[in-house]
Amino acid sequence: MLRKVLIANRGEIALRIIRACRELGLATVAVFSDADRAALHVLAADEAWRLGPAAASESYLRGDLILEIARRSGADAIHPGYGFLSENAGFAEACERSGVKFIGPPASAMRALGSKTRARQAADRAGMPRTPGSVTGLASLDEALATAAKIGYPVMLKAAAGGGGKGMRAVAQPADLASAFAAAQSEAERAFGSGEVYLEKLIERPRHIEIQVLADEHGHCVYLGERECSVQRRHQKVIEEAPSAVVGEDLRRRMGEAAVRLALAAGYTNAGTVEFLVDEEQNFYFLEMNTRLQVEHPVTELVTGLDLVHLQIRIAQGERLPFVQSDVVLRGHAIECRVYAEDPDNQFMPSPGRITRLLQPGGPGIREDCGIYEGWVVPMDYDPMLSKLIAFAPTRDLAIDRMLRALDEYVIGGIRTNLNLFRRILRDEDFRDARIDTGYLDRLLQSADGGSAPTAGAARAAIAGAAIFEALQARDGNSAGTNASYSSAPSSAWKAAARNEALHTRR
Amino acid sequence: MLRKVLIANRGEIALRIIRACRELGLATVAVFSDADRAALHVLAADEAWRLGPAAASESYLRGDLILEIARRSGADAIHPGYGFLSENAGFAEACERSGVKFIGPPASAMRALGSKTRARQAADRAGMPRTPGSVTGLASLDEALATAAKIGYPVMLKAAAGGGGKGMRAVAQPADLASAFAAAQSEAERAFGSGEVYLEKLIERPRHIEIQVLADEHGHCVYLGERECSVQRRHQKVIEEAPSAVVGEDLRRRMGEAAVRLALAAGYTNAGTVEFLVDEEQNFYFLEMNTRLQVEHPVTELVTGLDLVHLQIRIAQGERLPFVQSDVVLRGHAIECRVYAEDPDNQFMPSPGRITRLLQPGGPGIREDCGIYEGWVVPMDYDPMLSKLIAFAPTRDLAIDRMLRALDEYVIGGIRTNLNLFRRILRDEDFRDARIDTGYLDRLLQSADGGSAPTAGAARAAIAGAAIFEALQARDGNSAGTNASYSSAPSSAWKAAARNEALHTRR
Amino acid sequence: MRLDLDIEGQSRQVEVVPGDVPGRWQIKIDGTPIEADACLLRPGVLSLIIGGVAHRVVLDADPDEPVLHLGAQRIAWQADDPRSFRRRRRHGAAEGPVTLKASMPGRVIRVLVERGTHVAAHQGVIVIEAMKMQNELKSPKEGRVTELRVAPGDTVASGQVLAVIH
Amino acid sequence: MRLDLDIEGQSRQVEVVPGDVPGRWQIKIDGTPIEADACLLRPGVLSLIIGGVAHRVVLDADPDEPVLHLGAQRIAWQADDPRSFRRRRRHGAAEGPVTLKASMPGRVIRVLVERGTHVAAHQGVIVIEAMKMQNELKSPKEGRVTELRVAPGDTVASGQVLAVIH
Repeated sequence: MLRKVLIANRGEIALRIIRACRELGLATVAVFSDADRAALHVLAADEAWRLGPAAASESYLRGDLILEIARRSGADAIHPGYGFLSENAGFAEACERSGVKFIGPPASAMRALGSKTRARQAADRAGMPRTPGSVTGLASLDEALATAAKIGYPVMLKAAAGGGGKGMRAVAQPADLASAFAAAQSEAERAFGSGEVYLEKLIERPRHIEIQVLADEHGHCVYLGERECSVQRRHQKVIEEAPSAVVGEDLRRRMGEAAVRLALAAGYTNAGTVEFLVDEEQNFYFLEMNTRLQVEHPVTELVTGLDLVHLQIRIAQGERLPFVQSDVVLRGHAIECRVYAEDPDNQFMPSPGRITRLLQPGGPGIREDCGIYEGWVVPMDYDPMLSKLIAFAPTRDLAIDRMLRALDEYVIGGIRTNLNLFRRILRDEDFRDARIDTGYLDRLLQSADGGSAPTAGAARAAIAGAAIFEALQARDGNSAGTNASYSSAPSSAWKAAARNEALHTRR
Repeated sequence: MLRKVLIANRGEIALRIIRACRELGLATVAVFSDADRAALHVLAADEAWRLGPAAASESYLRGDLILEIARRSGADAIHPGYGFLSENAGFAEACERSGVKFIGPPASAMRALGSKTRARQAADRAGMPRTPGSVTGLASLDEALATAAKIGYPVMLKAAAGGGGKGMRAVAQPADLASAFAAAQSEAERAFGSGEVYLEKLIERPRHIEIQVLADEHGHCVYLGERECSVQRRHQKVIEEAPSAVVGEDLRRRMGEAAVRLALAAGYTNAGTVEFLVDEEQNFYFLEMNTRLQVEHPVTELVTGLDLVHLQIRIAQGERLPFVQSDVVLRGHAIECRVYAEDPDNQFMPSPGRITRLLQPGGPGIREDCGIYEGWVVPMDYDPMLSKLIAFAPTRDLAIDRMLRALDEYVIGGIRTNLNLFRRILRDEDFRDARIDTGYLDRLLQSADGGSAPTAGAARAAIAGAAIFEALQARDGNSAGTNASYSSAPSSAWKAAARNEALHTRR
Repeated sequence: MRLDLDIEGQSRQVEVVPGDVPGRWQIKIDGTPIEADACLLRPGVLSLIIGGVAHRVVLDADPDEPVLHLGAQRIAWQADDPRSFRRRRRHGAAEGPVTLKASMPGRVIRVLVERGTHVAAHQGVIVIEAMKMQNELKSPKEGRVTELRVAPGDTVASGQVLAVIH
Repeated sequence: MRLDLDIEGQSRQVEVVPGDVPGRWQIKIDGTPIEADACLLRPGVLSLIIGGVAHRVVLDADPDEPVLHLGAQRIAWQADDPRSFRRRRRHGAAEGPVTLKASMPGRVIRVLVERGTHVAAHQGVIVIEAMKMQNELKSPKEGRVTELRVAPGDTVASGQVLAVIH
């Protein structure tokens, strides 16, 4: 049995894991960089230890420091969350060496599935369909040309160590292959320190659908249904759903059983996700396996009624899965919106800074996993995800309308966010009819944005509101509350004050 | 199809209904008393109309004013919520007369089940078990003595129009009956304007278990499982659960089918709840039927995956139930804590006033239905419920531990609440083992309260925290944030300010 | 900075000095030194780390009763703690004039006596109501009502003096 | 009280007078009178009822861009709206000196030119990074870099002038 868990992560996922540990009676140790001293995961944990400066390379990626803190705090397990060290086999090994349980798969399984070319070989061994193409790095342009000729154009060049679209090139004809090959190699080299590139058939208008698997350390593995993740911008997921509107019982079973075969073949344990591309004829092709908890795991929790982090911990404690495949029943529909600090009106530029106003949604069917609060300064040093807003309802249509209701309740002030982008997507006819593929969102963003001009009534209310705020300000000063404890718009004097405060906050 | 719904209620249930309407695309009209101008249901609705002064008798109980507002705003339906006018057959009739759909059962069914003696007669017609005793008001003491002799002591005297324990007397022996009879009659007369009292066998250590039913206007009725409501203080529910730890498949089916028979026999439609007493031998006895949505409906929603308010509205629109009995499947366990503004350290005195600090729980499996916010002044004019905190998890034990986690995250400052009472109950061995009956909580409160003294570390942290707050205050003044925009502890100057502000808030 | 803190009825000598690093504090409690890492997240909400242990210290802005919320604990500090006041009232001074105070915020719905009325110990004097709950305030001792400071309909704060009995 | 409000680029004459009842306001917008019932729930959050219609008006305290949130709408007011500023920058004055401004808050990771360097139009000048996203700022015109106001490692605010090109 574990007693004390160190959470080697930050933000919403650190808080979510701390909550799960507390519910299971486990003590928690938070770690933080200088940019996160005021973060909620530090406030929520039983213990909190400083890692180092803001830069991830000097804090959340410093496995050595994290293991030292585990030793000093007496933690007997480490949960890596997602990102950072979560898929670092070397760190998993270092944990085992220092007698700290790594809550995740064994390093061997991470290695076997970590590189995309190796994973494709594993897929072949597990008899799982994958896109036609090479299963090893391309040694030369000639090999690339030969392979492409064999499988036929258009083809896709991908970095074996890749992710997030880096080192990826679509190639329509032989003439373009040479330059694309060189570009992909150098980009991969720069991004991942490995220039290994492979080639696969390009699937037209694919859906991105992934299967959640869970394996205990006694050889039992189940799948918990699929997640529909086709709404992406530049290969980054923006909206996820469970179940997928296009996956029926039979396809789910076939994809699920293939995912389980792959996991068992690789000696996989704990939670993992097998990503597939699904074409318009509902053929599915293995894409890669993520050997960690996914950002979007909550949608699976809501439709299965399970708690994946509880199960991760119990599996890490050596317990057997408390259920079998036939016990896994999907009910209702869940949608997750990834709320980012970015400016859709300005090429999605990142928008870190102080959250000066925060009105959060709630009520029936709404779950929010986040680590933000009014007054929190969103650091510029990490990825821009502010919150995961999740809606559950009996049907997909109701889940969409419930999410729209929650988005209308949501106000985030002081920084820019993509909240309005979700309103646009959730009202789009193609999305509502589930006509989506990985190119859907980029196409939507090309098209003109329809109605978002304020109505006459709204404009009048805005003018009246602004006037009343000014009048209250003139009458009562700040005590009237036109600004909070954080300095406020609109007079330039206030602005100066705000800037000062903003400086103070960054030690 | 309905277009615009007026919500004839306040607080969390008004907000919850507004959210449901918005999700279904219906416009909403809020009504408010002078004590509720700053309430969240006013902020959330599409329209908001003033009813009158704070007193319920001059605002939320003024059916005439409410119907006038419905007319002026063009609302075509009224949702009464719970309490106030929700079980007032006269109001339901007035709605029908003015062509406004009352979202609830027909007045005839409310009348047939409204009085407890009538309801007992209806139970007999529906062949449903009830406690032995009279089914009409007692004409005289002699009749009372005769009935008591027939069913045997101990017996219970109850007001036919009763509720909340008023006009109720337990009688152990004939000698005590005369005085108890007189007392019950006069108390009932004062409380409900009707001195009608009846007599039934007293059930020892009963559980309070109720069945949720849902009936459409086409003769279809289903039951949605039970709620365990035995944790009560002075006949007021404090904690509710679904399912009940002691109800198995068979008992659930028998209670559910009895409840459905009663509803159909009474021509009942929309959502309703049939309350039972269950004795230690698992015999169940009809208690009464609540002809409205219950406060505790969320626990049923979480284990069935349904939305009761959505279904109420769809039924009111004349739709058929979208499922049959066999589709209703219970999954997991849900617990609700009723957070009250009351002081457990001072005989549960009400504690209205300004909420000066508010840190609310969240995350996986936590739902909160409430209408409070930091700065809200809880009015002294209505019942003291602040919030319904609800936890869902795969098992009862996990739901309890999840609720304890959420309670630890919860801070309500400025007023006293019963949050710590829940910590005590949820840690109590009898509760965890589900050894509860309607007398459980009163017994627990008799016993001495165990460990809640701060640890040495906590005491040290409190001293350090207080000192640092003082130091920040001295260094930076209020900008250091030792007080919010609402005036703050601890100097007497601040107190004066706070009092002034408190006065200002009550126009 | 030196302070006398009265926490949960105990009096403490506390010395608090800002450390060289922002957010660090050197604190002496009755002479015992500790180092605290403090961060004010938002008004009244302090994240405190002492020797690796994390605490959430919330300053309650309740004007009538300064308290800190620390985890599940609700810790009264400074002098004026209503609970101690209630204690005093329980073993209340039966000699000399005594005051009748509101036990909760509410509205006066009935005054059962008049100025000058002679009341017995535990006789009802005033009824106040809040949140549907009525509370009859009884005279703590036998005596004469020399002052009546409220009338039906008045709004009263918790602890407010409503009457004086000699 | 009389105001000139610049809302979403439109200028409005507004007159606002407190009504006799607390919370009521008489407002004239370009001469047209309306009556508003306003209640400040907490700092920056205003409940507004105009003719029975309820509005939630949230004052954003963003110092760089005063805005109101009204339902899903994000309504800029007062003069300094960065979007209009960006519009200006797009059809940027190609004549005379131009400034290179940060398009987002972030940290300078590379400076690709030196003071005095002659740059072509659209030539990269400075690279800033925030939240894992790098952004190369290009010269809006051909010319000479006469000022470089930042160095690698510097933290910059959105809209801050980083360089001047003549």
